[in-house]
Amino acid sequence: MYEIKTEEFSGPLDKLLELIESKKLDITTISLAQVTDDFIKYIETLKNNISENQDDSDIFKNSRQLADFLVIASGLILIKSKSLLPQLELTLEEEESVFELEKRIQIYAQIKPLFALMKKHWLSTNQTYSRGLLLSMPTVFYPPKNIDGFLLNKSLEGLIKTLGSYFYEQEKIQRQLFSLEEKISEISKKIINGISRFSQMIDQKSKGESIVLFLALLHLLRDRVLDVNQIGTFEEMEITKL
Amino acid sequence: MEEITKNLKLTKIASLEAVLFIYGEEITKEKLAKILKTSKEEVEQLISEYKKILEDTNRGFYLIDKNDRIVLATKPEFSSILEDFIKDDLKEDLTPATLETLSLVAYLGPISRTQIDYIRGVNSSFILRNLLIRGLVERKPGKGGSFLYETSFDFLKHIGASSVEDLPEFEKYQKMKESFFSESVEDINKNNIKNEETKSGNNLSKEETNNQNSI
Amino acid sequence: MEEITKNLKLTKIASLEAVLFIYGEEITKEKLAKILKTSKEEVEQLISEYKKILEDTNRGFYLIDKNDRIVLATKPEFSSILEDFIKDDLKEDLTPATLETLSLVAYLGPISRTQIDYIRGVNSSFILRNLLIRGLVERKPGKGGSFLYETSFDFLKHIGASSVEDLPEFEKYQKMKESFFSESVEDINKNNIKNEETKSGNNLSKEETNNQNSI
Repeated sequence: MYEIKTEEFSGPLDKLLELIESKKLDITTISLAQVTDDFIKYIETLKNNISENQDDSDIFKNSRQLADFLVIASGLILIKSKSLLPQLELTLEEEESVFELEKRIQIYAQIKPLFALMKKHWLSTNQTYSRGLLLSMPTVFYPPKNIDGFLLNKSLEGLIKTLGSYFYEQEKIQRQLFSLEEKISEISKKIINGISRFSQMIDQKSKGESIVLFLALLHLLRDRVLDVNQIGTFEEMEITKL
Repeated sequence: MEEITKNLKLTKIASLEAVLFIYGEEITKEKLAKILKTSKEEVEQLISEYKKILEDTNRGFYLIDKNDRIVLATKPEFSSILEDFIKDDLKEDLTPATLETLSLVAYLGPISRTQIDYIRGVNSSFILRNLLIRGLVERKPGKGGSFLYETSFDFLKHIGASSVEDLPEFEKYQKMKESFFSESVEDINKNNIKNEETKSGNNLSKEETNNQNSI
Repeated sequence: MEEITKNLKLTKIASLEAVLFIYGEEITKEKLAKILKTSKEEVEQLISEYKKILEDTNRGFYLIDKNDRIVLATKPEFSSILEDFIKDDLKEDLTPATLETLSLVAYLGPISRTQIDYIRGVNSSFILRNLLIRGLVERKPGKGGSFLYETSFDFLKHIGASSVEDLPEFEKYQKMKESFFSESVEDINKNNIKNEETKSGNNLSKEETNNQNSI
């Protein structure tokens, strides 16, 4: 019978909602900023759980879930950074993503009761059965007209290709994942080496990696390891070690 | 005169029953019209009358109606009698993530993966693939090469419903969907899941979806 | 009081119909009594009443009662419609999904349904059943109650091959199969589909045993 697996953690929106509700806050941008630290802390505990886990397969699965958390975290970071650095001007796209996140949490809060409802329904209803395709039909040989080995070969080739790109996609998602700590130490090193501009740091990095880098930056900021100066709107962020 | 028309109709309903009985699996209304040598409109009418007839307490099966296809299945109240000799237990383990995705497909379907991901905040491609393999969910091509997901006949059979509308509070959540995606979903697509959807959309569109009905 | 007894009887007739509907082949009255948890005498009585109902109302099927065994069958007056329809249906060209499944069975067979589902990313039971009825594919029992599918001799002959090895690039795909199922399916299934996989295993054995006798 059905059982909730305890090691299965809830999704990022669910966690975020839980954090907001535990502080008895309404779903607003301000509340999101207030729970950002807790959310990042939660990601770190997740990450630690994953690395303690000996089973490779679970690491694969969990690290994918971690990636989902990081995407949401990037939106939160934006909100938080705005509250930490009021002079920070957000681009239109960023403004939208802040608004989006708030909206998504609201949607999630609205839809959440459905999951419990469905679970109850799924477990309590009665299975019905259809007869099965041509149940009492004897086998008769009806070959299709236009078919040969090459057609079969072509069809299989297409299928294998599709499957291949599915796996490629799965791998890509996994590759986008980088350890927070690794990035933190990378930032520290680069600062020490005199590379202080954020844009230099994210030079030639994928979007996913930039998010993690920015996240790490904010993390250091919070811990007062770094200081960030932005001279003006759309200007470079200057990073210095405290 | 009236008597004759009535008898003719009953004979047509009987032949509809014969076809559904022998075919045994979901069949399109279009195909039914062809077999019964009549219009699709008349088929619809015959189906709705047949549905009513099956509600009688002495009948052992009911009709599941989903978009353009229908199938006969044993009534839910006989599940305990039947499950003993048909070993099947779909009820066991659905992980919370699978259940979440399945509920969204059931209540908000037809729904795109992008929309599911948007609501769940999680990439759902893996879970959707699983649900497709299990046969609880099916998909059809939507706009722009992406897919729309909806629950399958096997899902309806599992919960003993004759259509998704039978689900508790179905309308409430369908309405909610409208409010969620009132601003164009395209914008949401653009902002959130950019790369992935287009890619796996391509993958999937290769495969053909409406494979269900022809032998 | 009388009303209640009557309703109870109707429900019993309905459950009899449900069992006969799903069973699909001749069933002994003794077995029916066991399934319906009642006496053989009551089963006899229910059958004769059910038979009468089927005769008096417009139905698509009737009850064949020979000696100790009964079965539902479509009424003879519909048989010409049904034969035409089935023949037409079976003569239709293969859909891309059916072709895809057939190519998998040809190149990677003997192959289980779970493996086919895994590679195709959708449930294939309907299509496999279709290929079996058309005589393009055959199956044999594999380990653990599941079936292994391979192309039929007739089909190979039809495409002018004396064995599957004659198929273009046969060896390449056979090798691929080894690498596929040595790690990936097992591992990936185990790792990612964990619960789901065992489940669909059950499913499969249900579906297959269910259809077994009929083919």
